[in-house]
Amino acid sequence: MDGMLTLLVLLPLAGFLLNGLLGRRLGTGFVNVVGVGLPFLAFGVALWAWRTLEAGDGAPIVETVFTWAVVGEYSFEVAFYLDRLSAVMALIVTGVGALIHLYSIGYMKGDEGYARYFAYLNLFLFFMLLLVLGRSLLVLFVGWEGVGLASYLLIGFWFQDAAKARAGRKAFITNRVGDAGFLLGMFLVFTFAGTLEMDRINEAFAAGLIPVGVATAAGILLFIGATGKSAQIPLHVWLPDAMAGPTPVSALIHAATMVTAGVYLVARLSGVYLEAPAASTLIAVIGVLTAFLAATIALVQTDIKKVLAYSTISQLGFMFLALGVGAYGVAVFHLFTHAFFKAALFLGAGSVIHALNGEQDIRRMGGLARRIPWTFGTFAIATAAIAGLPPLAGFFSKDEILWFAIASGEGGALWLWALGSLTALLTALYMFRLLWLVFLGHSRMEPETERHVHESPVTMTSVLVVLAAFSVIAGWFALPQYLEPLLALPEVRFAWGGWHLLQVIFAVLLALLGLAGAAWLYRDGGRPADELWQRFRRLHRVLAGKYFVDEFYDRALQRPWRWVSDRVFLRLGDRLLIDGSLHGLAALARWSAAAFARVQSGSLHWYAWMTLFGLVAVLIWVWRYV
Amino acid sequence: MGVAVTIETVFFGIFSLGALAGAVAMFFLRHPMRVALALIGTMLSLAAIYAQLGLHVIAVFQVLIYVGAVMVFMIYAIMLLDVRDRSFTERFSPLLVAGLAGLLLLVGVLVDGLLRGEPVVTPVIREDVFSVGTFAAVFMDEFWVYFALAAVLLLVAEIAASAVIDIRRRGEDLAAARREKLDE
Amino acid sequence: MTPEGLLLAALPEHLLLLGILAILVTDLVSSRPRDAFLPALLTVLAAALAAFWLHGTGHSAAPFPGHFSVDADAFAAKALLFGLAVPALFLARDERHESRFAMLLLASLYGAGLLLSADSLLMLFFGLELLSLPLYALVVLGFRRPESAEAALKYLVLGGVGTAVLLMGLSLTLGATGGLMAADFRTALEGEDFLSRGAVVLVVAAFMLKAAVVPFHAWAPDAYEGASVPATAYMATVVKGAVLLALVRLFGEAGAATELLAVVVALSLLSIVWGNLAAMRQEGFRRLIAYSSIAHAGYLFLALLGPAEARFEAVAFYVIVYGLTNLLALACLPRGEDWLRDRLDSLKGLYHRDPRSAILIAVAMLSLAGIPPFPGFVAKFLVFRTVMESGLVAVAVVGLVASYLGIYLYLRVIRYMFMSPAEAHPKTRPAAGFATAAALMTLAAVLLVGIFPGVVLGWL
Amino acid sequence: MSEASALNLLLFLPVIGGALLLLLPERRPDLVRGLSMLVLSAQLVIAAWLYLQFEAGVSGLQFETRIPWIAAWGVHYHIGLDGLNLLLVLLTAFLGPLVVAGAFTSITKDVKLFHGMVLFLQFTMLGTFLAQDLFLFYVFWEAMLIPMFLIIGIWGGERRIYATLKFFLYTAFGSILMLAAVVYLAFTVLSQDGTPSFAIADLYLLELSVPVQVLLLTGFALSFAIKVPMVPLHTWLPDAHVEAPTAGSVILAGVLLKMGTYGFLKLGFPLFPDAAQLATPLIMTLAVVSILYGAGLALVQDDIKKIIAYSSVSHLGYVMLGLVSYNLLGVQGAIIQMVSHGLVAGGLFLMVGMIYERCHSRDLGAYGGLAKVLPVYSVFFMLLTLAAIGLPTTSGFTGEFLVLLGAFHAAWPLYEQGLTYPLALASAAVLGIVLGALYMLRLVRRLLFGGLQAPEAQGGTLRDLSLREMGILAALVAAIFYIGLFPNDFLQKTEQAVIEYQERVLPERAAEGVR
Amino acid sequence: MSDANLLLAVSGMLFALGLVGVVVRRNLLVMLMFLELMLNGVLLSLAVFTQLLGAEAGAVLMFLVFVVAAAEIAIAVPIVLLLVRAGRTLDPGSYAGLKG
Repeated sequence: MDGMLTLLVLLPLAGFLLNGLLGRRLGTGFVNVVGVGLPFLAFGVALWAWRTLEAGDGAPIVETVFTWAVVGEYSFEVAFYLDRLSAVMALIVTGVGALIHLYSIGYMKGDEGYARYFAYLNLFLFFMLLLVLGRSLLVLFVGWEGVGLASYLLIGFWFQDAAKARAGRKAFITNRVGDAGFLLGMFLVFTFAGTLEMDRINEAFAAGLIPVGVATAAGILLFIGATGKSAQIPLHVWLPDAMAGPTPVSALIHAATMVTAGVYLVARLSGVYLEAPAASTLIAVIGVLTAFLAATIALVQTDIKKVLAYSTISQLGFMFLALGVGAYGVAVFHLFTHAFFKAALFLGAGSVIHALNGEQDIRRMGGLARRIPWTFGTFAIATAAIAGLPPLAGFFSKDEILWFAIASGEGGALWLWALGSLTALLTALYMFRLLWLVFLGHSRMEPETERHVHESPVTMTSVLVVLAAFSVIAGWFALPQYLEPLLALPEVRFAWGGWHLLQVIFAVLLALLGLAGAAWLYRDGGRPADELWQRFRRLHRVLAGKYFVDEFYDRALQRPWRWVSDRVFLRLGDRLLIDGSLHGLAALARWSAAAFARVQSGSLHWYAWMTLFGLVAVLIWVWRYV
Repeated sequence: MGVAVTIETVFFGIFSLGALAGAVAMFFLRHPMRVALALIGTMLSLAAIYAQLGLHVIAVFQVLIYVGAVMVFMIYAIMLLDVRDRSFTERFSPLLVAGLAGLLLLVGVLVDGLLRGEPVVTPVIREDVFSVGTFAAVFMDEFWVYFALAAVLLLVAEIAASAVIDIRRRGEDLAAARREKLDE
Repeated sequence: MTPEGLLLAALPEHLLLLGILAILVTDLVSSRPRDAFLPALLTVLAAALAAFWLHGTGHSAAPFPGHFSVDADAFAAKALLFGLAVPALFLARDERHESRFAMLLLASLYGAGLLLSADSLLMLFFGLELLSLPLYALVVLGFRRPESAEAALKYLVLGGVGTAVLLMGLSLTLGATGGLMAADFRTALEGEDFLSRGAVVLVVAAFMLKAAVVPFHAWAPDAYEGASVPATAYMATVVKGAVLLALVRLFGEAGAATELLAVVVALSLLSIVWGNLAAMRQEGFRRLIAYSSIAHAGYLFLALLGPAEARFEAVAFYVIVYGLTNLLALACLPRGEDWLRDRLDSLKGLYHRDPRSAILIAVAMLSLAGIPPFPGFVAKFLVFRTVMESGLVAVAVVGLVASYLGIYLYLRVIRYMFMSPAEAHPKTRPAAGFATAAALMTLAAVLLVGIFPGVVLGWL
Repeated sequence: MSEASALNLLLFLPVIGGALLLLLPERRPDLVRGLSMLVLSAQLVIAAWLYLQFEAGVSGLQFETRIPWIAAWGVHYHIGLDGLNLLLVLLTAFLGPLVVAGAFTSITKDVKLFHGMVLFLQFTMLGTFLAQDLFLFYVFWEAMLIPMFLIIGIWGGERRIYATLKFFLYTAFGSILMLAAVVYLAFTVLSQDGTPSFAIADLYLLELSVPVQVLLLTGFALSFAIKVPMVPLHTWLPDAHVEAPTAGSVILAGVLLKMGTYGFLKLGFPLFPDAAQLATPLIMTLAVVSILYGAGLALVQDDIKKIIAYSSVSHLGYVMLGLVSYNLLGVQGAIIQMVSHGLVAGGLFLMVGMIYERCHSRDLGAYGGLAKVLPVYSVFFMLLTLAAIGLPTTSGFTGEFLVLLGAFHAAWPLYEQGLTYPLALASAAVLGIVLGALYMLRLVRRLLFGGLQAPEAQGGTLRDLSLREMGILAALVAAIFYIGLFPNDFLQKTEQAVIEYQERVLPERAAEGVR
Repeated sequence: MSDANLLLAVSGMLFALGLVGVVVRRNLLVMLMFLELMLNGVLLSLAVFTQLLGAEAGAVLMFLVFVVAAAEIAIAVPIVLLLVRAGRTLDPGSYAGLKG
């Protein structure tokens, strides 16, 4: 039906406007109805749209809303495009989004900025839908930047804490760095394809008319954009800091949806990347490195949300690994499953934090399993899912990724697989570490905190349960196959399908190994692990310091830029050279004026002499050559 | 005028020297009265030259107007303002050296230019033109307007002079103005 | 030439002479010195109107062939100069000058009339003397302080030097060409020999001295400062204009030889720079006007470099605009003790005491600075276009850049008036009376010239 | 009312208003304000009407008036609308009432003079945009300095005298050189055509040798570049902005700076196409340097107004970059960016003025956490900030996006021919969006977020925006989003003129059909 | 060297001496007299040219110079008197109140 997609997009926008303009005045009830109701409605519309799509047997639905700009022969239109990929994304976004909205009612209860919070969250949904439904890169970019904005606003939601505001800014700026690459990639694509509509771009590239060099360059540039949004090396630094925002926000934006936008982008433009093997390889390498390094950092983090943040980065790395080896559908699959279990994890963490009145340090937790059983249960399921224990969701998707990492005919390599597998092991390790430290063992809480521990309200736990359920079943959807018509899976290099089975077994073993390792190391409040780290103190420092990337950026980029701005631009350029020379000229003028005044000494003799001098001068001049 | 040294040349030479001597003397004489006398000497020398050149009318005017009127007025002023102040004790201004340098240059450039510059028009010697009668006739015929204008000019000069002299009456105003300025 | 023709051709001059005589007679008959504002005003107005009318009729004659002739340009020049004298007279009225001030002013105007019709160098010399001699007295007539006499003396001595220089030039012209007609001077302009070149450069130097061009300018700041406001106004506008217009007439169709051109260019540019810079730090309004007039003399001399047919228009228009705006500024000065009202300090916060005057002075200053939409800009444009037309592009550019130096000094005046707090007890009072009338008169003219420069240019 | 007379009315309405203003007594500032508001609102209505009447896709001037002014020189009073000035005229008319409304409470000294100057300024600015005669253009161009000089000098901050003199002398210097070029052009027309003319359309047809073009362009460009301002001719801007009263800053940022870029667009490049092409690498470099340099400087300022001032340097760098791309995308983007910057920077300065009125400080260190006490203010500030950093859906994005796309589009073919430099510059310009976010968000964080700093705020006496202020800002924000979301109507109306611009400056490329 | 040239040279010298006298002498009246000397220098050259070229105009100009010189001195002397009355000296160095 016409207008369906537009309606889908506009629903959250309406929520934003209503809550933003009126929310404060009309009270919590109104805010809840609007702020939570509309996302659910949107989910409903998304389902409806998906049904419509399937009714048409997956033929893309295009909905042109209006023409944004026509410049010469180029036309930029705002149009929505629904195919299976975007439908899956829209469903995730609205589904998980709606759940998290619901969860937020309990989590944010009594907050001063309650209406503002829901307004922002709705705004986020709006932009995210714009992102996934946009037909052209331009609309996607609008959403892309828009979710960045929402993220910025929500990270800095408690703006009176300067550190939080700063974290929001960091996220925005880091994203902007990626966006710069994105823009350039977009321009390059536009220059060759003459359009920004992604289906047509894919067609143009698929037609093979565009030089490989260009495709590679465009691919890399767009991927830079993706690294920004999806927190890949080297632009991953913002995501851990983004945990300053309210936890549901971390769940929705910084785990389930927004950060996967980069994955979506690459998948969406698979036509470009298929033409650019070098770019794809780069993606795979960055992906696997990110996955590995983030996992190592996650091992030693002590903030519950930071652990999850690094885990998110790591999982996103997996997705990019899949993208890099051409398994776009698999990446989306992992995106899909990840959305549920990571949301569940974050919301679980939120529940923990809620229960502990804001405590986030896992060293001061422990033994919560009995006190908050619902949270514990769902958290455990999600942990198992992310660790890749069968038959939970993560098992299926991650396994596929690892399989294609080695088996893909488009860039699969042993070392990718090996590193990926190691990361999978680490994942299991750090996730179970988290589980152990938070929920099991004995309590290390402050007595004051401990007294107040309480299970979260039903609005929160119900959401946890739903998400946990999905963490279980999400893997059972054969998403790669569902997307196959759109995103073909790469051909497999190994003739014998049995290899795959071996890999599965190996992966499960790794997960179990991780589980066992964690159980052993982190029993008793993690003392064995501490002793172990004592031996590798230096390594621990590096990991706890997150490889000092932040410090490196600070020293290598931010401080030099400030230094250059201040010393070179301001002091040397503006003040000394430009204004200095101007003031010098002014001083010269004043000096000459003073000199002229001295000449005008008042002495008649002197005046007469000047006349005499003038006469002599002009006479000599005119008689010079005669 | 011939190239050879004639009696005329000697005559011109003598009176030129006289004129120059007067001018140079004006430089060095301390008392304004003596300067005036030296100037009169110069003027008379020049009058002689004019006469020798055949410009009798001009020579007469030179004596009558210049020496007779202007210089007499000047001498009157000198006598009236017989102040023996710095202007008397120190003959020269601080710009003596600069002035003399200027003198050298100006004399050099002027004399050089005048010596080298020859009239481009062929000289027309008409001895009769400048006799008193002829000159008067020419004057009254073609140039009479200047005669009328000379009258206007002199009238204006009279008015101007009387106006300036009248200002002295306002000396009191002036003193008051100065006091006020000092108070400021 | 019939007697009527004689009368008609020199009608403005005759009217001026008549006015002088009338005032003189009244003065002699009356027992005490009287103010001669009304007769003087009527005389000047009559002379200006006569010139204007004769310009309109296209009258052209030579009542004294070879000495004195009139044509459209001459009448236009006279009309505009006599017209500019009117506000000066109004200003004089407020100064309570005696009748002799009026007579001298008329006499000086008479000299300007002669100067602007001169066909012979004798007439030129005579006109210039008749223009200048009364000025020496006019300067001293505003005798409010001893410096007035000092100013007059400096002006007189340097003016005397100028006279001598001019005469030397004329003498050399005679030697070079055998005649003393204006045409002979133009012959000398083309001469390559010593006498011709010397003649031309000395004459031009003498005119530069009268118009106050560096390095012959030294008298101007002192004389302007020492003189009373109306005398300053008169000197800065009418006299300067007369000198320049006479020079334009003297040059006629002739161009300047390269050497002379270089002299004019160099001294004009020097003048612009010098005047503009030196004016920057002046604390006296008249002195500031003086330096500004030195700079403007530079522009005017630059205009002389243009092609013959464009010179008159450029100079005349410039003189109109420059004169009007100068008069406007001087007419709006606050009233008070002469030395006090002259101080730039006393303009501080003028806007708060007398907004009308402040705005008018600001208009005048901006016009003098050549900032559009004020007529000064059109005048400046015309001058530099003229310069460029004769191919001296670089000179025009340098001149323009030099003119930029002048902006600051005019802004400074505006800054004093608008951007300084008003004094609690100002010692000066807002302009009023005849000065205001003069201001309104000039303002009307400035507006006319500013809004319809095309009309004025068409008239010239 | 015939259409041409509507344009004349638009132009002269402020003059009429100024004349009426003279009749009002100084003691009644409310009347003065009301009258100015009325006049400028009427002007806005006329401008809007003209905009709606303006036909897209039609070549040449619309609503043209041409009357001889200085007949002998061929100077005409010649005004008209075309695609190049249409939006700027609309912008000027739009900002007028907002400026007056913004000054309701902040200007209490010499109210009459102030409003007179604002009206005068409005007149000269519109005149500059509308003039189709070079002489007329110059007159308006230069005349505009006067009211601005007074506005900064009388109602400005502590160092107002320094700032205003700097502003005047800086800009006047450029103008002088431009005047020299104008004079030369005038005299060239005469020698080439035999008849004097200052009509810009005639001047376009002049055939000038390349060296002459270069010299003349230098004259024009210096003047325009100072006004834009382009690094390194920008140092007047921060001082002028900081010291100017709010209204002055708004007009300065909103309209005045656009005159420089408009000058390039209307005169500089099309008059001297060959020289323009020679100068393109230089101008492009300076544009990119401006973007980065301005962004860098904005980052290290602690004076709020200075931050916004330097951000103007950066933003106008984009405009220049778009103009020298000589393709439709870039130039259209530049035009939109001009309008956008006018709205955004104008709005930001208004907001700084509002907070200054309340807390009397422009020092960033004195603020913090305003979002807590001034929520409405903060929302508007945030929105304007977002527009400033070019977030999509705001006008800033439309401009920057098209400009950068255009620049890239122009640079790529050169890259394929082996010229890397333009592409490198275009890419470097993209970095500006990062740096822009860097300083603007710093401003937001220090101003709105964090703990409360301002003593007034801690005292709890801080009022949030009044209805009047909200109205002003709402109008601005609405315009910003309108342009961000629906720029097409604007683009259609300007397109024809931009095509002609391209044909003039880059006939070869235009002939190839590359837009 | 002809007589004319001799006289012209003398004329130039007188002119120059007159101008320089104004510069170097420290007495107002003496300075005025040097102005007269300048004029006399000019007159001599005029006389030479007039005679040489038979130009009546030259003689008329000389006549006018006499008149002007008289008029000038008639104005100058009262001004000097006025000045001396106020300043009580003939030293022009004392009259430097206007400067800058």
